[in-house]
Amino acid sequence: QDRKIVVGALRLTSHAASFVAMERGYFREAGLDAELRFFDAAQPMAVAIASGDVDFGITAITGGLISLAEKGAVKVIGGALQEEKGIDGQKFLASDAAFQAGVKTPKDLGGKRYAVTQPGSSFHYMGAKMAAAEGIELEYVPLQKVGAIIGAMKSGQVDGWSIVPHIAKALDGSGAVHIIGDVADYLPDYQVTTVFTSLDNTVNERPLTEDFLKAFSKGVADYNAALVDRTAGEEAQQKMLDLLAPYVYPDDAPEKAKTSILNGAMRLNENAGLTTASVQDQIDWFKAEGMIKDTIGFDTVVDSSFAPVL
Amino acid sequence: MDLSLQGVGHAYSDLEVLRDISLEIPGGRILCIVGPSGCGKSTLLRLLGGLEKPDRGRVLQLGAPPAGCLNPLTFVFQDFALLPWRTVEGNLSLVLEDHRLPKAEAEQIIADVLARTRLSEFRTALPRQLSGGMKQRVAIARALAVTPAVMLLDEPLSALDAQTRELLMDDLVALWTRAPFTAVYVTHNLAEAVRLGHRIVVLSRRPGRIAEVVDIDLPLDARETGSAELERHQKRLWSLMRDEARAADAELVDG
Amino acid sequence: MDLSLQGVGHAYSDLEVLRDISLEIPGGRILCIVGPSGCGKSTLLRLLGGLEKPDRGRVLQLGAPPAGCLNPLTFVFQDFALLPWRTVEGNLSLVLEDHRLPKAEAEQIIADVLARTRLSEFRTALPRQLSGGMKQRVAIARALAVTPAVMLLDEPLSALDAQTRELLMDDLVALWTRAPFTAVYVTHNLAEAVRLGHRIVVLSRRPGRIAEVVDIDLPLDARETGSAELERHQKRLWSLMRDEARAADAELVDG
Amino acid sequence: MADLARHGAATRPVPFRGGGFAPSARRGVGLAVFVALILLAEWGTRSGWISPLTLPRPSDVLATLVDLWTSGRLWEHLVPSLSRLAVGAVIGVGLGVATGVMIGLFSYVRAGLVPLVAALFPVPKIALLPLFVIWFGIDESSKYALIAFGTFTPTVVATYGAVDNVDRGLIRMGQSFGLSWWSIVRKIVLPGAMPGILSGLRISLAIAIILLVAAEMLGAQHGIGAYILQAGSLYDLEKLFAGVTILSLLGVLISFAVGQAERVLLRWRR
Amino acid sequence: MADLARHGAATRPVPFRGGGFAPSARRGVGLAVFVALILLAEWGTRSGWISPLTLPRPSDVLATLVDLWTSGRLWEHLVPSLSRLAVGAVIGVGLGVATGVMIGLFSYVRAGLVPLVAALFPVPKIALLPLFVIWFGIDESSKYALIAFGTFTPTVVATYGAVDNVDRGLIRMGQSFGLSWWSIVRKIVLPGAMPGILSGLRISLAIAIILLVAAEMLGAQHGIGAYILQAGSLYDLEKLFAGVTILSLLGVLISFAVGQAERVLLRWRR
Ligand SMILES: Nc1ncnc2c1ncn2[C@@H]1O[C@H](COP(=O)(O)OP(=O)(O)OP(=O)(O)O)[C@@H](O)[C@H]1O
Ligand SMILES: Nc1ncnc2c1ncn2[C@@H]1O[C@H](COP(=O)(O)OP(=O)(O)OP(=O)(O)O)[C@@H](O)[C@H]1O
Ligand SMILES: [Mg+2]
Ligand SMILES: [Mg+2]
Repeated sequence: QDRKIVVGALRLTSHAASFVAMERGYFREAGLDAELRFFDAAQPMAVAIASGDVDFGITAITGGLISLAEKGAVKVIGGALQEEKGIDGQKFLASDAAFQAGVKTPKDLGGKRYAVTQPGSSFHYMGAKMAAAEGIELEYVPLQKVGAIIGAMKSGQVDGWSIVPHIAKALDGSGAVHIIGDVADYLPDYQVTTVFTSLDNTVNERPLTEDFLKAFSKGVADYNAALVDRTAGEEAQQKMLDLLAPYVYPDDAPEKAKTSILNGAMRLNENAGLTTASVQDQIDWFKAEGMIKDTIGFDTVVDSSFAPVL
Repeated sequence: MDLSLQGVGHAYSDLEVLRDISLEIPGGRILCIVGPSGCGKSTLLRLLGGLEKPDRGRVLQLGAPPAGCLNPLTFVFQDFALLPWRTVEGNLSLVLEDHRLPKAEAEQIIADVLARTRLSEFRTALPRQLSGGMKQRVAIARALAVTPAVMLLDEPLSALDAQTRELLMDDLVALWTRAPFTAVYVTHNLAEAVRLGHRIVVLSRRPGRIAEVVDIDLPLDARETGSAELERHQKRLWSLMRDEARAADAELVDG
Repeated sequence: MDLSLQGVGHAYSDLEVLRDISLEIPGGRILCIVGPSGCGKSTLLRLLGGLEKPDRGRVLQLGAPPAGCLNPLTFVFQDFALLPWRTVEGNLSLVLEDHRLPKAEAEQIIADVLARTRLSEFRTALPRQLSGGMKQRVAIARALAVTPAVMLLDEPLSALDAQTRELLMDDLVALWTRAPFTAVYVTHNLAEAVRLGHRIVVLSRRPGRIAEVVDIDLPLDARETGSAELERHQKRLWSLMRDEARAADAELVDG
Repeated sequence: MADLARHGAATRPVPFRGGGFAPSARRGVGLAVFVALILLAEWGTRSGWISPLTLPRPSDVLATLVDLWTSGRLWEHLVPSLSRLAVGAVIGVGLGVATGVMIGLFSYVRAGLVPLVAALFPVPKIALLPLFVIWFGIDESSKYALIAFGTFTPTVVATYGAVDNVDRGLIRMGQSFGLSWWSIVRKIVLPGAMPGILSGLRISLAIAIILLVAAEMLGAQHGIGAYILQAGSLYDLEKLFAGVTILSLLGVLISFAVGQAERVLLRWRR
Repeated sequence: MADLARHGAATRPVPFRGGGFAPSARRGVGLAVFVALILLAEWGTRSGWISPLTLPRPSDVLATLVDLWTSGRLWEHLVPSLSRLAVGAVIGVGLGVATGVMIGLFSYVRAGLVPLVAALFPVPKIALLPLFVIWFGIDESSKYALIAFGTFTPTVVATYGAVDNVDRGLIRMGQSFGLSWWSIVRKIVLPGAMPGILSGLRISLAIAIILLVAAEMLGAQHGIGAYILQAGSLYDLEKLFAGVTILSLLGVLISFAVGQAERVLLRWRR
């Protein structure tokens, strides 16, 4: 008898493994009757896992996630998306106005206005780490929604931002915004997103969680082979794009969607392996910023007994 | 069934409104209460009808109400108090519904009182379609529908224009002549009082006390405007009240 | 300054209200207009005062208004039309402000009319503190403040209780006796009409036409309730109007 | 006529000084203003005088709407939104009217609940979104709850105001005829409060539409709110305006429906 | 007395059937309800019967508030929020009253603008956030604009309703005394519309507070709205409730202030 699970997802390529596992029946093979639930932001998905509406999700490590972990609601069990030298990753951007005024590298953003969705978001983390590395100060501007940030970038009201490659490239192409650097240069092996579930699933439903990760990992392998390492051949790549397009860009023409997907392909962690050093660094940063309690440690957030540790 | 007030006094918080009123309401006759503005006429009527509890003294009903009487003490209000969302018919049935009469009986009561007040053709009209005089006729019909032992009328004609007032006075006289009812009739208008009252009680300024009781023996249907006896009564009442009325008029309402 | 109506007719969209009214308003006298409900009395007054344009015929003012007259045609309304947010004084100054009188002159006018209407001590009271009778006195004071050539009074006493009505009638008579003014006085109330009118114009039911014109020669200050001549006039007027009044009363307001 | 001659030159018609202060309906002006604004936007965006970042081209918005319609995706979004609106508003308005009537009738309920409602009124519903997920889950129930919560407070306020405004004279009349308490509430208080409740309904339903967007922030894939949010996050102005136009039309339609309900239920007024 | 004897046993006091239907103030009940609810929450969270995910512990919320106060960060958040509220509401209410009066006075303005306002009313302001960024930037002006826009439409509706409700009799009186058009507007229409405008103000200001959170979504680092949003994104319930409590108090305070303004400006009413 298949066990019912709900997998939370955003319409992003970083969630591709779930889509693949779903479409190619890997969940079913693992004895799971999976249902995808879509969200338009990571935060509600984390809350939905806490509330028990969703069993598994993928999201960046944010203050909200850590806070929920601290309340004993969720646990990170593996890695999902990772920056990797040599593979196109997230980009630092400058608005056209700033670019014309001489902002050509991330360092030039010193004293400028840097867009984040919210304090404590991954955007904030990336900006802060870059600023620390370059020895500059940024003025963080919270704008809540990616859409609002894009509007602000295009109209030159904020100067810098960082975002996943396909959005960065599309914006760069329009000329309103310019790519000025790679996140991977400042945060090598940055564990961008992680797989997480409820505390209850890690303690009382261990087999279920393991089965999920097994199926998920098959999806990861397919994806990496087809789009990141491109070892599976042209046909597999096309098949993969056909599979993902309706998930990621349901409202767009398939050709346009496929280009975007290809542009945005980043490494997913094999076997949901987790780069603990990066996670530790993120937790430390949140503590330093005073956004989470000092008592929170790595083990509060992560249960490393499910996936390989990198 | 008669009513009796025994040493009744009433106050609204600090404001003493009525003081030591003792009065018998005799059956089958119309008792008029006149007095200057704010002297407590309406309060007195509400005490009689059980809408207000007296602070002092007692309001008694003597004897049982006659058989078939659905609501012994029945009001007719100055502002008609018709439900604007019900038709004429609906406003009448309102006061019968709670008594769970057989449908045919209720229907018959309604038809009867509408006929007596000559409203049969306005049965399905809404209040807003009626002139003031018609509205008050509906209110009177509604009061008649519950065959009251005592009708309590609080300035029933004050909201009407002078001509309609004349017409309605004629109607009331006709109704009473056909089937005498007991009524307490509060009014400002001395012409009304001498036209309709078998007995007229004059209240003093606030706190209202009984200043004078006048009996008029002329039968109602023999009274008509300009009759010398009525004129005499009216003049005497006005001379009694004139100064009090002026003083009441000149009072500031709240400091 | 006199007023003259020549073949005036008026309609509100489809509803013909007045038909072929020709009438002279003589100076220094009070002309009363009576008629059943809705016959167009108020409309006629608004036509006279320039608040409404006649559909047919002409409303003329003959001669120039006397010197010092700030507002030749001045209304007194049934509902007083006092600004509730202004004191008695403020309500008077309202109608003077636009004329840019010297401050002292305005002040003197106000003091004078308040004295004439015996309101001096209510100068700073707000309308809500006043009884209906007092409010109408303020409205009359306001009208006097602009020394009108013609006063247009639209049922000025209808919103008052019977006793206050008596008191105000006395006041009006006193004011007129001291300094006669021209007035058109609309009323439902035949007692008022015979008490205050030098000439009484009776309108028919809607569309209002002139049914009768009655002159009463008795001087105003010699008239008192119960005088035989007035009673006779009043009875005659009532017999003229009774049936029309009843018909007007029984009319449905809008289908 | 003698008079006329006597006064000679000084005779003139009484000057007209009434009228005005009664704005009358001017049919078509409203439409004309809309058309003018849209044409202006169209011309501005075409001539480049308005940048495409600032406003979408109205014709493109129209095309998007037509596309939504022909592709059938309009219904895909409209049906869930309407059902959320309906369920949420029915719950919120229903509870609100009941609470409002209780507040209007009972001293203790009034004393206990009025301050609570006053304190809840200015609470921004979007701030509570994370809590709503925990309390009501991410399915339809949290959307219903949000809309219900948003319509509840204004309905309560409008209803108890309406009950307070019921003519006490009518209630005393009912008592004087010996009507039972329940008869008075049913036959006098409720119909008398109806005009106020209905005009409160207008506001509550407008608020419900506004909250649709917030409600559909919570894990909704379909729905006009979700459509707008997605368009916003992609900065797709055509879709954004198309969605907003739909909500606006919905608002006008609902207000019209309330107007019709008033015409029927309040026929007894002029 | 003879009567009394004659009727004997059938003599009884007239039964009382009035009273009621006039809820009176019960001091303290409101406070008691608040205290009871808070104690219940405290007990529930302490005993574990309410999970810390569902509700924060009231004492922790209080501690957060106290901390905000003592650390001075309360002012850091309150001052920008209040200035945004003030500027935005002044603009929105000012324009709204002006527009409402125009609609109330002129047929063409009414015909042209009423449908527009009706169409704008149900537009959710959060949906327009991306546009506001472009139109007004991400600095204070977009926050002012959002609050102004949100308060504008309800103010317009309340104002023209109030102007419509000014007693036409008073206006005719003004005309009959030959007052100029401008005098009539200034001395009769505006004061007469004041009660309606003020009660509209109550609603507009509550909406302004609600919109504060939306406004501070846009690039605000300080402000109660920003504080709430950050607490929400960190799922820090203590801070979230502390922020909501502040807004709620602010709402009650503003409503009280409007009440005082009514007492002063509308002294002439009872
Ligand atoms: N429910 C009430 N609460 C407080 N005061 C009241 C109440 N009802 C009446 N009053 C006051 O009691 C006094 C007498 O009122 P009542 O209505 O009995 O007088 P009235 O003689 O009927 O006056 P009117 O001639 O104006 O009808 C008035 O001063 C009035 O303001
Ligand atoms: N502004 C208006 N628009 C449309 N109809 C009107 C208007 N004013 C009055 N009427 C109608 O014209 C008719 C005459 O009205 P008017 O007020 O002149 O009568 P009236 O004799 O003063 O009546 P009442 O005795 O009730 O004061 C009535 O049927 C009334 O409904
Ligand atoms: Mg009374
Ligand atoms: Mg009239």
